[in-house]
Amino acid sequence: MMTFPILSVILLTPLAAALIIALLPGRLHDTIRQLSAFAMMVATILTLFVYADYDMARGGMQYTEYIPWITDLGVAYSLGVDGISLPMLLLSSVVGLAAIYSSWHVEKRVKEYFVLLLIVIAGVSGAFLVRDLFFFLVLCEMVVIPAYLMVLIWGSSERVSKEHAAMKMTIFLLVGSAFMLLGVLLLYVSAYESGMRTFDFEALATAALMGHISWEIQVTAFFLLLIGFGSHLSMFPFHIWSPDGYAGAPTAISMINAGVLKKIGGYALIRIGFFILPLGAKFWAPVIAVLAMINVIYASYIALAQRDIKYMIAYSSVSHMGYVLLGFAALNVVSVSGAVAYMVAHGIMLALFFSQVGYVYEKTELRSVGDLWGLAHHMPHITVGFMLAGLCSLGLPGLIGFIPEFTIFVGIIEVYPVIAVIAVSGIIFTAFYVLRMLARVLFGPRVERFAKFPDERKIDIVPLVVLGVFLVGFGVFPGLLMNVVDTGVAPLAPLFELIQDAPTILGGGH
Amino acid sequence: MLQAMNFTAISVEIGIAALMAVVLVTDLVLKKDAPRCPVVWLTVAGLLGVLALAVGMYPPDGGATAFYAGLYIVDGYSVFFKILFIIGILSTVIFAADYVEQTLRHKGEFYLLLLSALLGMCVLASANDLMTAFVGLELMTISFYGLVAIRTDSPLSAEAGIKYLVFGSGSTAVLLYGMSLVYGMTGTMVFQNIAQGLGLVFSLGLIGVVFILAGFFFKLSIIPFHLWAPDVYEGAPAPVTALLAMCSKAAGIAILLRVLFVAFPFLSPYWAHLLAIFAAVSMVGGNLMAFRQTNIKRMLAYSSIAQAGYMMTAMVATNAAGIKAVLFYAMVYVFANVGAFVTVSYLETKRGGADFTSVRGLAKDSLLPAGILMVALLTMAGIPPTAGFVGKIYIFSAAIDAGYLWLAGVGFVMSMMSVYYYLLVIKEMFRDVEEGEKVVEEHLRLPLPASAMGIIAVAFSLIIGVWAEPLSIFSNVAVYTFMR
Amino acid sequence: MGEFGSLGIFLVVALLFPVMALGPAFLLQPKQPSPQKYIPYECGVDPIGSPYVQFRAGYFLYALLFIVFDIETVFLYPWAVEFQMLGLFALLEMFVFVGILALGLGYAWRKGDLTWR
Amino acid sequence: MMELSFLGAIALTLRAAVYSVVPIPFVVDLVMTFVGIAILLGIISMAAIVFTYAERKICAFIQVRIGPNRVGGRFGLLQPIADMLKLMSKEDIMPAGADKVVWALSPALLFVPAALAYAFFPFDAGAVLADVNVGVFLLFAVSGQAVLPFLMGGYASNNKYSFIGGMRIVGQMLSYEAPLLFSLLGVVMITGSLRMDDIVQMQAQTSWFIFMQPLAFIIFLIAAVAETNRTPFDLVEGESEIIAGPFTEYSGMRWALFFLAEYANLLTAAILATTFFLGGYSGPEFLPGFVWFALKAVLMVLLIMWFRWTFPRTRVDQILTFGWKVLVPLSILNVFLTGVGMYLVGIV
Amino acid sequence: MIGLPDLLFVAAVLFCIGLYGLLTRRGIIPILMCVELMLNAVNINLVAFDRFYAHNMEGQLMALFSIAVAASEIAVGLALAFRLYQIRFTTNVDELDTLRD
Repeated sequence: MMTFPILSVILLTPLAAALIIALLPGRLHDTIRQLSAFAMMVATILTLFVYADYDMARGGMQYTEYIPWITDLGVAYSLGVDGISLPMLLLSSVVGLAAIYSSWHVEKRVKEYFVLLLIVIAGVSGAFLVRDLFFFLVLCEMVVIPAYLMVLIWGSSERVSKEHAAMKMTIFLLVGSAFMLLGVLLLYVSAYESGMRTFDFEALATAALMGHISWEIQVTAFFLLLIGFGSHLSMFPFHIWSPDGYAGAPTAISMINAGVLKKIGGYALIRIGFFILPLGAKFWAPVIAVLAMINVIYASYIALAQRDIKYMIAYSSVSHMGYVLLGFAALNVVSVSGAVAYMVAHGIMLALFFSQVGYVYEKTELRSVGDLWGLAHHMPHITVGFMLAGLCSLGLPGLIGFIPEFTIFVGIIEVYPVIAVIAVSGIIFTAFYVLRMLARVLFGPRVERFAKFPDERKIDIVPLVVLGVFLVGFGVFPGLLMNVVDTGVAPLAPLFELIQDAPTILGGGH
Repeated sequence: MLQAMNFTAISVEIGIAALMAVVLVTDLVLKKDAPRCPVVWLTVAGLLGVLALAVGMYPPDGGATAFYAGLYIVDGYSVFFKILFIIGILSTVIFAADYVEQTLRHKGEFYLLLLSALLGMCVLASANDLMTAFVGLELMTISFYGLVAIRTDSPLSAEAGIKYLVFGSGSTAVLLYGMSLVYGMTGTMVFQNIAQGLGLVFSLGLIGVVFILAGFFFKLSIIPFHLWAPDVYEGAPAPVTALLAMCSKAAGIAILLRVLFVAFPFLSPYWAHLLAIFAAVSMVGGNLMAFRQTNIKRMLAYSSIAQAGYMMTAMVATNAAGIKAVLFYAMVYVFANVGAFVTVSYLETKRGGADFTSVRGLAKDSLLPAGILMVALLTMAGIPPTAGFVGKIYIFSAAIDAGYLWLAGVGFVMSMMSVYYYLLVIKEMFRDVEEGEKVVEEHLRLPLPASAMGIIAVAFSLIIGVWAEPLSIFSNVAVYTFMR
Repeated sequence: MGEFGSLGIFLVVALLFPVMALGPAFLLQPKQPSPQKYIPYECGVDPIGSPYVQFRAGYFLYALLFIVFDIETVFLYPWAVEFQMLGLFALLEMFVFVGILALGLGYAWRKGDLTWR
Repeated sequence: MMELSFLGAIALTLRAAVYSVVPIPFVVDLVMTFVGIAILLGIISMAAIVFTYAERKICAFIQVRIGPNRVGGRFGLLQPIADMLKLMSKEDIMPAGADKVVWALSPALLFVPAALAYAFFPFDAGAVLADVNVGVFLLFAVSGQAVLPFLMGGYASNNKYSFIGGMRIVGQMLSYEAPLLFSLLGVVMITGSLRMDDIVQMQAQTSWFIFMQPLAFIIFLIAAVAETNRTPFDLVEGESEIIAGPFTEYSGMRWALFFLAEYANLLTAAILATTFFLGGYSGPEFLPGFVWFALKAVLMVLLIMWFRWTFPRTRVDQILTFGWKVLVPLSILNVFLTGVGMYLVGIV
Repeated sequence: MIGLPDLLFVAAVLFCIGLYGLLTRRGIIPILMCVELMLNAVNINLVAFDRFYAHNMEGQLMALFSIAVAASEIAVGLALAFRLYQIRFTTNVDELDTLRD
């Protein structure tokens, strides 16, 4: 049956656009921008179509495509989306579209910029599309070097030089990937005998179910993957790269990095960690919980002290990822689905935040709390954007962040009550620094020198509109998001049942 | 006698030798200061012909032709390496044409020595006994002594040549001593017969094995036998450095594999551990030492030490998967080096060196050389979607499969750490140049042949990185004939 | 006591022979040292400059060529011995081998290495 | 099995005599070896003595002079003895600043290869001290060592002219060793053996190689003369340019050793030419083999001496260029021609 | 009579002398001579093994090749040393320190 390869189109459209732009002469700035925007628009619309068209009753992988790719490694070009990857795909498409529009005013080496940006977007959205571990690795590492270059060339050197920021980010991500690769290969090698090996997610999961992957290997592999994905996810000891990285990056890269790239870590932890290595996940869950708690508290505490808005958002994002990790650590369906939804929420919220800060910075070249005052008087659109994002990060009901956060806490409170309580207190810190920032920057006294800066108009407002629609829409109708996520997480339920009595690092089991 | 020899089997070698003669005569006929274009064209055409011969010889049915009483074997494995060597030399000839014309005084000799090195490598790949291996190795090495020192205007080149010679001849002596001991203990030089005898269980035989390994490690610049590599890589003319990194190393790998797997298979429990340790040390040491280099060629030297470590990592698997990984990676590494040295040679002609300062701001005006260099370096680092990534997957999955999880871990972590020093180069190329920094403003236009080679190398790396099937099948055939 | 044995003895004797020749002369000769006698002889003039001149580069090129030919000889003699047994193959082989050698000589010739400079 | 030669018969008799005194084969062998060595050394010494005299006489004859005529009668027959006594009684002077050990070793070492070459010569059927199967090879390996003592002497004398001479001899020997070796390839190809005796036997059965290999003979002769550093190739000791080359600082018996070696080499060249091209000891039956051998050798010596007093000395560039540009290509050509010729004639 | 062990011993001693020299000498010419010494040790080994044990001529053949290779190695080595002397006026490897970390 030959159907329209819609997922391939979503994956390849940005890449094709990047290729075309690379071949265009560099001086056609407008053409380049419009082409990129068009490509992303196509991808986003197709994503929305898939999202709407996804058969929730049936669940599981849909829109699958399968082409054998490297036979002796067992690699296949196989795409597909389920309830977990579909929201993530939506996230990446939307953020990608917003990122393109946020970069509309880039004037320096426009051609290279959009080529790299499109590659990054294709990489991150592709990572959610593939059902093959090999391609997953390829796509999510493919992002790193273009991101490096973008920070290097178009980044900003505020507190640390952009060279330093770029290098730090890249090396952390890559060394993390080293562990990830190691874990993945360990998994790959031990799942099947030589000759029958495969990188297919489902096949690997089947192998694990059938007991091909011993408990020791599961524990080892999960540990390696935890380090790897943890550094993507900015889990506590591996988070060091992320504030500097975000702060140094150009707006679009901050948006994609914080909004989507980080979520790849979380996504992979579910996809590989839970589906394939449930025993390993069970073993390390307490560690994750503790680290997540540290994430929440420590990062929001640091965020309190930040004056640079970008750093503040960055630390807040680290702290928010702690909630996601907490959701994972609980190892029950409720909290995991909360975590997945929270990733989407968080991605959209952060992207919006960064796009707004980026706009302000682009115009005023200022981004510190002490420097910016009373923007609401001159820039109503910016104010809307800041308010939406800020309130969402507080977890205000009616916006996208609330339901997922709530779900996570519902899930975790019965497993790790103490940690849950401590973590919830992190919200207080968050509320404090976010509100303080909003109060000063937006509603501070009117400062006339900001009057000359224009508000977002026409093109500039597109990220705000696009992201805001989802922010509010999913907040008002959480079912749109949660139902899809639930169908994706549902297959984990029997797995979690199965590992109920498995040993953890604290002992127990058997 | 005449009938007993199957000359088609060595048509590649004969072709190269004949090409050498033709090139030599052409070079002599040309006027002393005339440009060497005819020589280049001739060499390229001849090499293409030889390449076609070699490809035509590639056995789809996995057949192997033993030749000259079994001392010389033409199987998929050896033909694979021959193709690799020819590609390496061919691309070097193409991209170095400009370099040679502008920098070297002995232009014809450059091509001649390249070809003789190629001949040596081909012999090495086909060698099935210690003697042939030795002759091939020396033909290659001695040609390289000349090539390294071929820049008469540069004291560095002469110094590098001397250093290479001193270390190389010392290692040759050690290798030969080991060979003599192995021969003495087994009474034969043919690999298969060495494996059949029991002579190697005696201590003298084991000492011989160790000496042989040490000799090969010298050629592969495995730590702690690497001392020559950085100096030689830095001092040699850039195209020669490229060849040292890709072809010379691959040739060493080719013969090392054959010796280990055909001659000493039953010692594999011993040498596998030995190789694992040396591989780990090389990967860690090579990468760490590369961190503080400020010269690209020198950095690539240390990186090549690490690369040899990666390839050896695959060897510890002692099975078909391991060999296949080595072959795959060696081929990828060739293209990575071609790409890197397209730019580095060009910089050496235009900016007189390959220091980090000489690439500063390169990407601003000359995106093509900068891009080629970047992709090549990322291929060496093994970042997807370059072919280096697939190669590393092959290598480390083979190692993990053989139970060397720690080794693969070291390899992965080091290969990701290595991105740091590759990024230093990329950073210099792409970052904004501040006021007052020394930078050559001129816009550098890569000559057409070099840019073609660079683009081919980049395209190869990216295509194989995404779609590895062709090269995978190609190397599988080689391994299949080798393991029979 | 093979051929090589007698050769070895001959070698020893030949080494001893100069000693035997120098011994009586050592007893016979007069010894009348004078500083003038020990000055290096340069046709009666006092030596000028250092006696250690640099080895001429020209000889070196010849030496390299010589090595090539000498080594070729090592291979050619066994070939010559077996020539009649090997037949046509050997003849053709020799054409190749000596042809390469001649090519090398031609190379040196064209590059001017055969001309004394 | 060849029939017993005259010298061979004498040797057998001697062997029997020794055996009757000491019936141990090893000792007999040893004694016979020493006898052989003594004979060889005798030949060398005699050759030096005779040739010094002969050379002066021939020189005088060619230049229409009288030559030695004071000591020992009208023909000055005792002149060599007088020379020897003179040399014995001369003071041994070592120049200041010389490298003592090297300087002293040089003449001694020079004599060794010169003498050792004689071990391979078949003076008659079976009359070889060391009849090894790689005779030709070993012979040239041994005689090739002669170059080093020259260089040692030149280097150690602390005299720039000596050193220049040393360098020159290196260059010259290097240039002529190649054609020398190549010219003999044809001979070896036809014979199919490296044993000196086989080569002579081959010529006895077919014809002398001077007829089959005329080109090789000429090349060989020129190269051999050049190897012995005789005029017209004697620029090593060209007295008008560099005094006496490496010998400048030697006196007395040390100088005599150089001299001895030179004449030994001269005879070597003659004997080689005889053996390889003139049929060695083979000849009509009415004379014993060694007489034929001696006759031919003496003839060759006379020929070489004739060269010396006929041709002028050449320049260094002429010599080296001639060697490489004429003799080497010709000798390569000779190998080709021999191969093709043998194929055409049908030996192969 | 002289047997295999004696020859091996001589070869080993030669090899060690050469190796020692290779590691301690500073001039290029002595270094090359030491290498030559090592290669000759190998030749002794090869011929001895062939003569006393293997009897298949392979060892002697190898020795022949090794001689040829050694000669060409030395030829190239001398050429390089000569070139270096012309440029740098030294053949002492300790003074070759332009290329270093």
